[in-house]
Amino acid sequence: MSLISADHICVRLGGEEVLHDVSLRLEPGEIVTVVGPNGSGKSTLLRAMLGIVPVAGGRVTRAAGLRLGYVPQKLMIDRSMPISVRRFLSLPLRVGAADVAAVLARVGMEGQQEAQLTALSGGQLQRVLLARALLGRPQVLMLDEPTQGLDQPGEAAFYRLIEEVRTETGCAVLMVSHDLHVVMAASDRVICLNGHVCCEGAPHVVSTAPEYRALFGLGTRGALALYRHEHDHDHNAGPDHGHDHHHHPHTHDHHHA
Amino acid sequence: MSLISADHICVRLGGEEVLHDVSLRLEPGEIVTVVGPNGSGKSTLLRAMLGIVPVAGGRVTRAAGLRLGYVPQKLMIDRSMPISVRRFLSLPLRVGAADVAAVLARVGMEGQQEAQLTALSGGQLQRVLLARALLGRPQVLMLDEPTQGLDQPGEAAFYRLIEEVRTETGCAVLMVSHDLHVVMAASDRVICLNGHVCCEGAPHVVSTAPEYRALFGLGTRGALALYRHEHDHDHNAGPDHGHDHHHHPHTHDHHHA
Amino acid sequence: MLDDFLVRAALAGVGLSLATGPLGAFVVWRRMAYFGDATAHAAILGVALALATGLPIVAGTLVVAAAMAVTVAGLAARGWAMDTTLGVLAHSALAFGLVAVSYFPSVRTDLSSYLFGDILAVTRGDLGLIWGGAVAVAVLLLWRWQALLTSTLNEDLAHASGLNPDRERLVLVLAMALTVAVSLKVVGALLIAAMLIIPAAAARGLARSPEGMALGATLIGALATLAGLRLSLWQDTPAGPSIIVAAAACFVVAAVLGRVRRA
Amino acid sequence: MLDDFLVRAALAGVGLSLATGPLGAFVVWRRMAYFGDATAHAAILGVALALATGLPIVAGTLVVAAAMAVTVAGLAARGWAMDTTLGVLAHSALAFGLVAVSYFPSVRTDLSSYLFGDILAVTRGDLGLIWGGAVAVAVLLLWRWQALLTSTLNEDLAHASGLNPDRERLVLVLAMALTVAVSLKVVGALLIAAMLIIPAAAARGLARSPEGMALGATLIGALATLAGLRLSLWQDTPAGPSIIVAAAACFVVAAVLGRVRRA
Amino acid sequence: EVPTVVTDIPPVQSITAAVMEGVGTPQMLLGKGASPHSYELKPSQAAALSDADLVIWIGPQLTPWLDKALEIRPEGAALLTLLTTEGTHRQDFAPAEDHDHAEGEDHDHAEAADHDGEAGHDEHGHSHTGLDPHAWLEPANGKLWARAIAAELARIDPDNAAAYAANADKAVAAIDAADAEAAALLAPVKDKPFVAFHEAYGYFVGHYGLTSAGTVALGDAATPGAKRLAALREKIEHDGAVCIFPEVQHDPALVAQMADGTGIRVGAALDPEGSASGETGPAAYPALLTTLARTLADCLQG
Ligand SMILES: Nc1ncnc2c1ncn2[C@@H]1O[C@H](COP(=O)(O)OP(=O)(O)OP(=O)(O)O)[C@@H](O)[C@H]1O
Ligand SMILES: Nc1ncnc2c1ncn2[C@@H]1O[C@H](COP(=O)(O)OP(=O)(O)OP(=O)(O)O)[C@@H](O)[C@H]1O
Ligand SMILES: [Mg+2]
Ligand SMILES: [Mg+2]
Ligand SMILES: [Zn+2]
Repeated sequence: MSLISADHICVRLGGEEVLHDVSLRLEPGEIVTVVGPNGSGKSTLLRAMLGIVPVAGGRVTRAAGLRLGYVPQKLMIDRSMPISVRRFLSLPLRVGAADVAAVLARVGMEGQQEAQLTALSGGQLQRVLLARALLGRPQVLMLDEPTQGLDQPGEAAFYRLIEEVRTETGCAVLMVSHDLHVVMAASDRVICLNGHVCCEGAPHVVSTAPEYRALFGLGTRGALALYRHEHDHDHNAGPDHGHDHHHHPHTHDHHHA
Repeated sequence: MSLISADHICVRLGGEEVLHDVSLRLEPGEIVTVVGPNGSGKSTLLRAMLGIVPVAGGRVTRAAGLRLGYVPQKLMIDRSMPISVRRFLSLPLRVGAADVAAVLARVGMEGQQEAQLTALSGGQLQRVLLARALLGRPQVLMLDEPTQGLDQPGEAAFYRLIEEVRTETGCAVLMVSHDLHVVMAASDRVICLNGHVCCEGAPHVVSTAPEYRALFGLGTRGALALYRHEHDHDHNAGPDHGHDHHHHPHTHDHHHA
Repeated sequence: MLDDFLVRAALAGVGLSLATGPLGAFVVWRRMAYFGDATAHAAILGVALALATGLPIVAGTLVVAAAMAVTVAGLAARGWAMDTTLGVLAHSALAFGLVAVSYFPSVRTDLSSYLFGDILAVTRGDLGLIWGGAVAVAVLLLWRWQALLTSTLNEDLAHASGLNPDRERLVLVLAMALTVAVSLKVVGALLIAAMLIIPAAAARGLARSPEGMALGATLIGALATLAGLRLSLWQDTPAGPSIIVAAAACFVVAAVLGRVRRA
Repeated sequence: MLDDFLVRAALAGVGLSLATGPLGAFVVWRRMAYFGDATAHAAILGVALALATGLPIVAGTLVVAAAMAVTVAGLAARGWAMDTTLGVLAHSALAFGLVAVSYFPSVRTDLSSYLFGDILAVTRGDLGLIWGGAVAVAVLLLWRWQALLTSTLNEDLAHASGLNPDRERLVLVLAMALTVAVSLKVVGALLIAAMLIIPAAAARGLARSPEGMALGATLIGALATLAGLRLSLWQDTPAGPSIIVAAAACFVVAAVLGRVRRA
Repeated sequence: EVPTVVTDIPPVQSITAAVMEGVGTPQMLLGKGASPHSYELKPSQAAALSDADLVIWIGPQLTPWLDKALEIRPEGAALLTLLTTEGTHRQDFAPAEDHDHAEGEDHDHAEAADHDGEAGHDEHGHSHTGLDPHAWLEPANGKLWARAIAAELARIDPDNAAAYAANADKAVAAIDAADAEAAALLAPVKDKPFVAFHEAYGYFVGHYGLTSAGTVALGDAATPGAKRLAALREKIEHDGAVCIFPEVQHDPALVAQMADGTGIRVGAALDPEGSASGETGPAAYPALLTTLARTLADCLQG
């Protein structure tokens, strides 16, 4: 049985259907990455699978007693609660000091146990969130743009870390990322989302799929490549891409439960 | 005269000196990028220059009547105010509908004038923030990790856009970024920060400076490169990098004003 | 026509809504729901001081309300949450007032009875005061509207736009404190505090822009005044509470409409 | 020794702090500073209902306080800000109470007199109630502490950890409402509302952990009780307000200390 | 045309009703135990006030809020402020107590304090003088006011002047009868010290020569401090006060607290303003006096 699965889910936010008939299942030990343009519903998919956002149709099934680690895309922490990194990592399950020290070291934040959470820089907070997700031996990690704000050595280390954790504990990873070139190298499976699942499969399959090319253009070599080489070409492939998910022109069969 | 300058500024946050003796001046038309590990004070430098954080020493000088555009690293928007993208772009200076439509098109958000600000996805909000910074013909753009959360076509388009704006209006850009490879290609000048200015200069000069190498390791080819090639090496150059700014071992002459 | 106390009450309520509508929107946005009560509590300290020093009561109340506003703004600028600050100040001011008065044994009437007005007891002079004050507040808010909105939405963005969010906050809070302090005596503490929150909260569920919310709060306030007075006349219930009941009904309707529209 | 009303008052205040310390911390974190006043206002509606239906007053107050808590929690779960919701409910409940009571001319007593207790009038039975209630609340909070903290810090993270933040919020708000409703009659509305905010706000400036803040609020509450009673005995000032004045003094000291330590 | 008359509290309504008996009925604002601080007019009352020909009230010292509400009465409407009516017996509150044991005979110097009713005609509206506004508890004032009200009514409504004068005579007689009855009830307990809840009884104590051992609260403005209560408790034990009386509209907890363990008896609640009963009409004021006397005597007699 898979650890967690979404069957034909639809999600409505503010009257609009943001996700249509999306299905997804996560098996132990696999690294699945969701890619898609801004506003395509990637975060919503994760939130729906976590039960934060209710589904309007379809169903989400979790294995009983599933242990989950989650790194949200953005975290609003109110300044009114004084809380240190160490204490934050012990919520809601208390964790020993040694475990805290070890996990902080893994994310490059050793010795920072006593720093106040509200005094962290953006990248430091991101590292702490990652550390929290790794504690408590999760069976599934849900990571929403986990490398945002990380410096470059931190980003590289992050991908190594995920790979390590998967090997050590066999946990499954569901990740959202815009680093297409890294995604293709680091994932077992890629899901290309644009309100619905456009295409799905092994990285090399997806990266050559016409649906994927339509969304991301031909060059998947990162911003630098685009900057250097496409810079004098016509701009059609450029800034206009981010928004076409708003008038999903596709028609789908929705299997509402 | 430069548009805005910091002279030997020191900033204390929560009792710790986060910035020591940092000087920086921005001339019209130049693109300056600040790089540095997480927690090295990049955001604090921008905030100090904007007057959001008070300086403990040194001084910040702005040209009289300077028009500034700012994209913060993180933006907390309370859900209690109902506000559309169009209205948000008209704060605090009212802007015509045509200008709003034009700037939204530039950032890949056309037709989204009436969307509520709180209903935007992370990347969409980032695009809107960028649009707001571009309105009102700024003389200086201060952008704190402006491409975070953008999808890849969006990121590429962003760098093109900055270049265009600089050419069109001659505005100066002060940017924080972790995309080292893009930075090196897109900036006129790079400042490598780690609580103090480690090294500074043209991209090719900085990227070969020993201080820079000490902070970022030898490979500056992005996470993919690191992932692919360094993945079996020892991890010293990896996750441990982000934190060494906490015991700034350097001694500086501080020129407090 | 102004002879009729009901007409005067209606005019007073409508005039009040002109100020409390937009002010109430800021109350909701900035988490200052406690503001009305806090000012009313603080005003008790003002009465005690006035009685002790022989100053006119109005002067005492205004001085204390202004002092409270400045303190709230100052603490907020240092990062304190508005609602906590207001709670601390409200209770502290009231307690100080009650302690202070125990040093003047000649004052033996309930202090709050010096403060409370009644919308049915509004005079022509009061009407002038209310409309004058409300128009002044509305003009002030209109003048600084863009700056106030920007600072309320995000202080960092305001700073970058060359605004001083601390100053905007102080202006707003002072305008609010003076409005509340003056209207306490005219329409009563309960009504003024409720008019600052309920109509704005009701408008929140329906509005799609800040201006829409401020305008909606004004309209709902005026509507609640008229409906409440009607209820009061019909059932012979006290006027202030009846107006609040009408406003609460608007809140419920707006909340339901808002849900329906969103679904 | 329990004969002495001062000893009983001191014990009551200290017992109360046991519950209001940790509850107050949540009041500050969740922007619920209005909570004490809102419950006191709602209780007036409870009194009116009890008088109208012939139920015991305590039952009326408890029912209305619980209903308010459930409504607040329900609205908060739909994304309404706590302080706005509390403000709307507080004034609506009070207004409904005042309107309702005008339909029952047989109700001839000042409603609020049912609410105002006095800490100097605490009896041995009251002490049992306060300590029993406070210990029960403390145990409840201790039991759900981790879950409550997580949900308060961030609801998304709580969800991901398998907690239900809506349920935790409801538990918290109900515990708070019942505590306030019961103690209103014993120590008075002003004191209980102030004890929920001021000690916790004072502790905020000094604490570095949530537990530290809750504990600090408890200690400051107990300290303020003793100091305030001393002041009342020495200067013959009213006891409840004197305790609040002492707590306000703690707040100022803590704020100054906090600034000094940070600089 | 019978004048529209509005009064503030039940005793004033009662005296006025007695004077107007057979001619009209005065309205009352503060009935039904309304407390001035959460008080709000109903439209019916506002309507009454806004076309009143005459408003009769004790004065701003008792109900500061009414000062403001009075502004909506029509231009030229008459206002009778009883506390400043010529000849009214007025006295200050007992001076702030110094909590020693020497003030058992409070009533003595209270009585001596201010016998020339004309004396302190300080006209500045609000009470930060120590003037005790509970002046209706002096039956002599009740009688004086009955005549003053009759005179004022006669001025406004000369057609019924004779009826007002005759009614005033009857009212005075009724008050005299109640006064005599109260005096008879209280005579045996004159020397038994008692404690009341708030300082409302200076006039009553003075008139009947009772022995007050102090009050729990000073006024309505502030709850008593710990020092006062500690001293009061000591005093109760020292002076051997016989009874302590709670008051309607006030929580009896403090009174119970003071009584606890001292052996003092707790009497029935006193209703000095007649606001709990809310009774109106000509008989209410005399009944208020006798009820007060009976409640005191019932307990003090033991
Ligand atoms: N309010 C605060 N109190 C104490 N320390 C703070 C506070 N805010 C930031 N800091 C510290 O200041 C340092 C610099 O923070 P800053 O946000 O400027 O880093 P940054 O270079 O922008 O990092 P990142 O790349 O992660 O965004 C960090 O070590 C952080 O812990
Ligand atoms: N509360 C809301 N009300 C209405 N619409 C919403 C709401 N939240 C999100 N949306 C819309 O849902 C869509 C999907 O949002 P989501 O955050 O899932 O996108 P995403 O794929 O994570 O994008 P990004 O890459 O920018 O993070 C967007 O078009 C957004 O505007
Ligand atoms: Mg997202
Ligand atoms: Mg930063
Ligand atoms: Zn009295």
